[in-house]
Amino acid sequence: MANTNMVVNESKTNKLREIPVTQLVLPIVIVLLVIFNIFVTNNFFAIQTLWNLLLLISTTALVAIGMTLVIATGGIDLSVGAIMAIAAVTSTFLLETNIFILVLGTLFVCMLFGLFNGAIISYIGVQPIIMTLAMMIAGRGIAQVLTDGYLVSFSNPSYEFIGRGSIASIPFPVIILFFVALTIYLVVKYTTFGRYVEAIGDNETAANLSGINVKRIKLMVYCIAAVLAALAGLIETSRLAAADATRIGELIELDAIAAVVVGGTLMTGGRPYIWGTVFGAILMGLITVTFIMNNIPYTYSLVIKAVIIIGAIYFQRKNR
Amino acid sequence: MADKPILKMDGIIKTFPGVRALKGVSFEVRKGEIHALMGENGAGKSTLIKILTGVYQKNGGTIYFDDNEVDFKTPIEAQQGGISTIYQEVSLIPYLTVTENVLLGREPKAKWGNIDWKKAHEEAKETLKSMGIDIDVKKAVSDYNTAIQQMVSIARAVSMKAKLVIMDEPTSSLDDNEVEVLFRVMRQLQSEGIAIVFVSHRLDEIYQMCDRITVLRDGDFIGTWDIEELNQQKLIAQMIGKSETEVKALSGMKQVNDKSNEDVVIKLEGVRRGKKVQDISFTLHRGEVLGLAGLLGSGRSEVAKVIAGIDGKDEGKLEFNGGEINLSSPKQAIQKGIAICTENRKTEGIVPNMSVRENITLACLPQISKFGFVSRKKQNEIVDLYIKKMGIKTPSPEQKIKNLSGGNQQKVLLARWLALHPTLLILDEPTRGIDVGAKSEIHSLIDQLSKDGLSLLMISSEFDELIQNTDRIIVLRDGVRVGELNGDERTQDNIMSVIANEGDNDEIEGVL
Amino acid sequence: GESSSSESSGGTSESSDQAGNSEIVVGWSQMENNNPWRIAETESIRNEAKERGFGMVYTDAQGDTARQVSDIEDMIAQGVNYIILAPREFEGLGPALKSAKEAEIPVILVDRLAKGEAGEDFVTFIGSDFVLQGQRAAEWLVEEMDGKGKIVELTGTTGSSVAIDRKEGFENYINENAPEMEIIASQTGDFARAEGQRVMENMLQSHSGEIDAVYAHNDEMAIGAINAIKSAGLTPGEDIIVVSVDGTKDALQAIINGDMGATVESSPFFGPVVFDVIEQLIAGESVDTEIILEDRFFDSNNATEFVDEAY
Amino acid sequence: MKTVVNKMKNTSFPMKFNATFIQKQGALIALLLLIIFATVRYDNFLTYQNVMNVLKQNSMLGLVAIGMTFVILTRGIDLSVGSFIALGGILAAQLSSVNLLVAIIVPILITGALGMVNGLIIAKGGLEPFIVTLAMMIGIRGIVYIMTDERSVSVPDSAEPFFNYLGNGLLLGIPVPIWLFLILILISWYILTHTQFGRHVYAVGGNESASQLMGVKVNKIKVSVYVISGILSGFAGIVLAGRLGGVAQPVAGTMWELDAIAAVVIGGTLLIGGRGGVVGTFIGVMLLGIVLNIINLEGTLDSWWQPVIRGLFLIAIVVIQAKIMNSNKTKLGGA
Ligand SMILES: Nc1ncnc2c1ncn2[C@@H]1O[C@H](COP(=O)(O)OP(=O)(O)OP(=O)(O)O)[C@@H](O)[C@H]1O
Ligand SMILES: Nc1ncnc2c1ncn2[C@@H]1O[C@H](COP(=O)(O)OP(=O)(O)OP(=O)(O)O)[C@@H](O)[C@H]1O
Ligand SMILES: [Mg+2]
Ligand SMILES: [Mg+2]
Repeated sequence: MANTNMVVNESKTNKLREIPVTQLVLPIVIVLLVIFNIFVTNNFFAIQTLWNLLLLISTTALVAIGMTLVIATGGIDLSVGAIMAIAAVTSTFLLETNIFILVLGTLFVCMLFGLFNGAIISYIGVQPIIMTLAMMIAGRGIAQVLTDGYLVSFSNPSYEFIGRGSIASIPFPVIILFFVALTIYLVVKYTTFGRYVEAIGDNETAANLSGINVKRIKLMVYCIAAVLAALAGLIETSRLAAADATRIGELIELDAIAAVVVGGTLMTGGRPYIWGTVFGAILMGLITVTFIMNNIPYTYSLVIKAVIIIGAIYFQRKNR
Repeated sequence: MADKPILKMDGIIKTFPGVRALKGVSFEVRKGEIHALMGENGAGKSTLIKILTGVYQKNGGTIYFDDNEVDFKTPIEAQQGGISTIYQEVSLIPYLTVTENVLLGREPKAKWGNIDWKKAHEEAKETLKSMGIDIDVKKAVSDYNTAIQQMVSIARAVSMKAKLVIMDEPTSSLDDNEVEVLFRVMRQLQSEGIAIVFVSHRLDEIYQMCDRITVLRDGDFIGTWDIEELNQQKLIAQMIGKSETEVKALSGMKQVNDKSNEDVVIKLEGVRRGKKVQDISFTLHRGEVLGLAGLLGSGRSEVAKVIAGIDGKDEGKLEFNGGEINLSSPKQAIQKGIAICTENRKTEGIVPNMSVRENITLACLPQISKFGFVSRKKQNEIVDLYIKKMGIKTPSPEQKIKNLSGGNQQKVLLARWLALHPTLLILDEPTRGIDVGAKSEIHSLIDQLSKDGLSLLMISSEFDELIQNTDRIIVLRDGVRVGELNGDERTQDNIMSVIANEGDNDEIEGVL
Repeated sequence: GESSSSESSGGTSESSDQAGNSEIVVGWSQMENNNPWRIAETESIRNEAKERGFGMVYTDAQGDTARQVSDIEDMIAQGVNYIILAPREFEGLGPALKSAKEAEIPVILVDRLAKGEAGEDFVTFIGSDFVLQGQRAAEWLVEEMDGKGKIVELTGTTGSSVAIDRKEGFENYINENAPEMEIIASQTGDFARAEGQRVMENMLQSHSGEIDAVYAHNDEMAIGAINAIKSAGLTPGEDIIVVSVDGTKDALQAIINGDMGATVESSPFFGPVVFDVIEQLIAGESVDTEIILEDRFFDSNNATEFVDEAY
Repeated sequence: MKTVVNKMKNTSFPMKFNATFIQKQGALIALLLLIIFATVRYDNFLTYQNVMNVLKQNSMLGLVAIGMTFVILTRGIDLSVGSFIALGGILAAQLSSVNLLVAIIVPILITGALGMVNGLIIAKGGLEPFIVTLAMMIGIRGIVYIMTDERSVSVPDSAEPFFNYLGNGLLLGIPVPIWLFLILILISWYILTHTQFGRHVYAVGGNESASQLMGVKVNKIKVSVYVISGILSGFAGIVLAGRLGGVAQPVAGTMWELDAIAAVVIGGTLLIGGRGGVVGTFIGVMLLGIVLNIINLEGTLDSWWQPVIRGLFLIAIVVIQAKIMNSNKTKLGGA
């Protein structure tokens, strides 16, 4: 798609293909920010801070990982926030059952919404952004209808463990995040699925002619995105011990997309960088934490955030 | 006067990561001559052209055009400088009208600075008429077939009133009729004193049109000759850097063998699909090479697409290995053992940003993976095998395929399909834009494969290529089967007459 | 106040004849309806309309002033007889009020004031005093901590008048009356539990050991903060005192559990009062141009008593 | 011609020229059906006042959607419009004490310049429009908050009448915003269909690299469309401030970018660029607007049913459009 000059630029990555530059630029930026904090922010240099940070970004990162796959196929999913709301509400209906039914049931219900997204996008051919936008609007509405807009508080220890518990002082959500990221990374790197996703994002026609079931892969990708969003929804809900259909996951889709792109995956599709995405999310979170811990007004954080997003991506591209 | 150079390029150097595309090339074109730029795939022809016209920036060397040193930074500058170019990859704007595609960038203005549509349409219509093409210029260019589209981009280039017109493989997607039209146009330009740089892998065209030849090899400048100095053998020898005797071995007719008593691999009965496939029936036997001949737009590709499950058929019967099949996707066809190498390499073939390795194994991944996990070992085996077997020129299997030259991309795609070990392989224009060396390699490959019992269906707009490589030829016209030629009946004239005899053929929209 | 109004509503509803009301259509323009307080307000008014047999056209501007102006225009186009308006913010609704005036439709403002002449551009304003709410929270906190300690403030949605007022009321009182108390951090929790919790977690990290009290602009954020305090291994109420505004059920429950110190009521139950006013207008009586619901104050002394009627 | 068509990622998109036309018709049909439905159901729908309301209420979004159309036609997207709306309004309000002309011109120039920044980063830096404009959206929103200390800014009484006229005044019995919207639709239509610039906008969206090779100044075109989008959304912000009686809010325009995109897309302009136009966008804006109007005329819907209905309605339209195009595509015989 890019103009010819860019084609040439991109070809420069060839040497670095195995370790893409993105994977290098991000950690550097992050390390710099950390060092900055260690000096500037009091009590920053503590293991607890790390867990807080990872806890803070765990939901965004989970959503972003799903988003990475969607974007890699050349699509986009704006409905993840709404799906989180649906997950939150669904789980409250399953409070009476045991934790496994609660989790699996919620994930399943949300997967159906992903299925709906994917089906309409790949089988009917509606453009992803507009389909998922509609779902973003409708989905949250549905969640609110189910709770009459009220916020449903509950107390359910085993459920609350998902978001609040910790193993060996590592918050459980962080463990979930690591597990998910690792799995998806391995899948992308070593399975046919990963290659199909990349091929579809790069040249859908060729992929189709090579006997790849493009429609099914796309369907799966939107399902995965929905399931991961649901997982994030469960974590968030259990942390609050309350399902807040209206507020949960608000604007998370934008943070997630930012994380994905900062992570090095191209919006136009192609190779997905899972760890890049995780790092992208960490960067975002780190910025937020820096501001909160230094009590800098939210408004300024917006500006700096914008600059850092552009800066990070610009340097990646420049090194391509 | 005629000997005065219009263009002089000296010691042009261009390097891409991992590739030194041009290593100090010199190139000189005189006013009013038609100059052939020759070389194998990847020799650097297109790169040289792109540097001259400001698409790429050179790493070294000097360019004189019309007696001034120039260094165009963008294609626009080159155009304004008096160089108009038909780039190798046909590229038009699909949903703009023919008129707009011809005049894009220099639309006639009315007094408010708005476009004078009336004038524009007339101008475009005239230009195309002068090339013997009479079509509705108000329709979107995407409404016409590739042949017309190629003529439109040619019309665009010649109508620019340039001092130098560059044509990078303009004939690769044309058939004899249009090629004739193009040649008329070229002679016209020449008579106006306009110089032309002409790139083609069809040697007969070169000898028919050109005054001088410049040969590149692996980015090196080999030399420039007057056409008389260099016969085909010599030329090929220079291009591939082998002695003439070796070259002689290259050419050579494949001996025809009658496979009609072998068991039938695929059988079409009254197959119809849309307007472009009307009632097609034929059989293809094991180990047979069947040719589909016809003019552009005759529906050969569409027939192929039906057999390969890309397009579903509206009517008719399709039998494969004796059993009736109904394909609704390429996947099914592939699973059955039917593979197709389509005519549109760039858009239907390569996955540009993936490596040569991934591109070769893309279709056969299921075979080399367990529970969806790909065996890197098996993958590398296959890749190494085919890179060697087909002589694919690439710095490494990890190179992005988009950085390979056209010919090498084509070989990678062939490898992709052969790795599937299919029963039936459909080749739609398999040697389009491929150099003589690679071409004969592919030809002997086809021969070898058929000997190994693979059945092939071959589509080519070059009739002599069909004649050279097939056992039997089916002739299509307007999506209808109009004849079959066996053994020695398979001659240029016979094919043309079969097409012609079926009434006057003005079906290729507007080409007279 | 709340109680008095419910009495009077009881009184009037008997006297008002249902048949008469049903011809009368009241437009109810809510500015947004996405938190317990708003929902309670919305329902209070809609239910009261049903009970007293008024027709009602309900719109939700979803937090967008322009949209609310449109909503009111649409109501006017439908020819409603009265308009109840919960303004998105003080400014920006001028044109809407103007067109209502031109259409001679009386407008009653609830819970927030809008720019304009009471009695001129709108009939009356029925609401709470947000500045006062902030101040009362401050008063209680100063007393509770006898004038010493470090406070963290969780502010409401950036730019909303409620947040601005509750901040002003609280901070002014602290600055004037408690020189030894200091607001060491003020971050927005966007009126949401999750945000409040998230922000608090990081505050506890950056100011670990310093924080003595939390003032949240609403109960949702307060409860979020309490979650954070707990998960940081501290005990709310002892290590850190939490005070906020609203008086939701969850908040009162938290007070009973000893997690929360106190909350200033900001009553959402406008229905009865509003329709008393409307019926007065129908009856041709004159009404005050400002009716301030006096808000109750909930702490450990009275929480149990009110928890059931809370929303 | 496949060669070019398939350059566009998603093959499920239409491969024929008249697809846009049909899709536009799809939107048009939906619009007519909706109007008929509303007219039958609500006595007050087809009244002069209500019609004017709908048009007026959606004119500001309309202005933004026009700019968005230009951007999307080049295969770009502009998420920063919402923040530009706020910025435009705020600047206008703050400058209105100086001089009304300044109050109109300067904000537009500034948002236009910021649009140019978008365009330059996208064209020269080669970054994806989505992420660039997303960052711009976040950053400018922050700046607006800082500028205003998060409070609304109202114009001095001297300027109030003018802003009021801009947002609510009548001209020949028709509200001023409607005039602005319709006139700009007309101008944009003319530019897109009758000028070189307009056609090149389509060319860039249709096939960027081909346009490059054919001598279109791709970067210039790209930058220009973001400038246009910036200018129009800044101006929309000013009109919006006028509509609120001379009050500009720092939160103005939040989420408008998505509404604008939705309007453009259901208006038949494809996000893959190259096809569509402002006439469709007008239809799209009206479709969205009438749905809201119907929800209000209904007047009994719970808050949470409103998004459900809007969302399902959106899905319905785009699905119908896709259906039409697919059938149209298969009739063509593959490709
Ligand atoms: N953008 C690029 N990046 C990296 N390498 C490139 C690029 N473009 C071309 N090359 C390399 O430069 C060499 C020359 O390519 P070029 O396209 O000029 O060959 P060609 O003579 O035109 O071949 P063909 O006859 O197939 O068109 C090839 O080895 C090719 O791989
Ligand atoms: N009118 C058309 N509209 C859209 N695509 C077309 C049209 N005509 C041809 N094509 C496509 O362009 C490609 C090449 O066109 P071409 O003129 O070769 O037609 P064709 O049926 O492939 O004829 P043949 O294969 O016999 O040359 C084919 O894939 C064909 O499907
Ligand atoms: Mg070439
Ligand atoms: Mg063909």
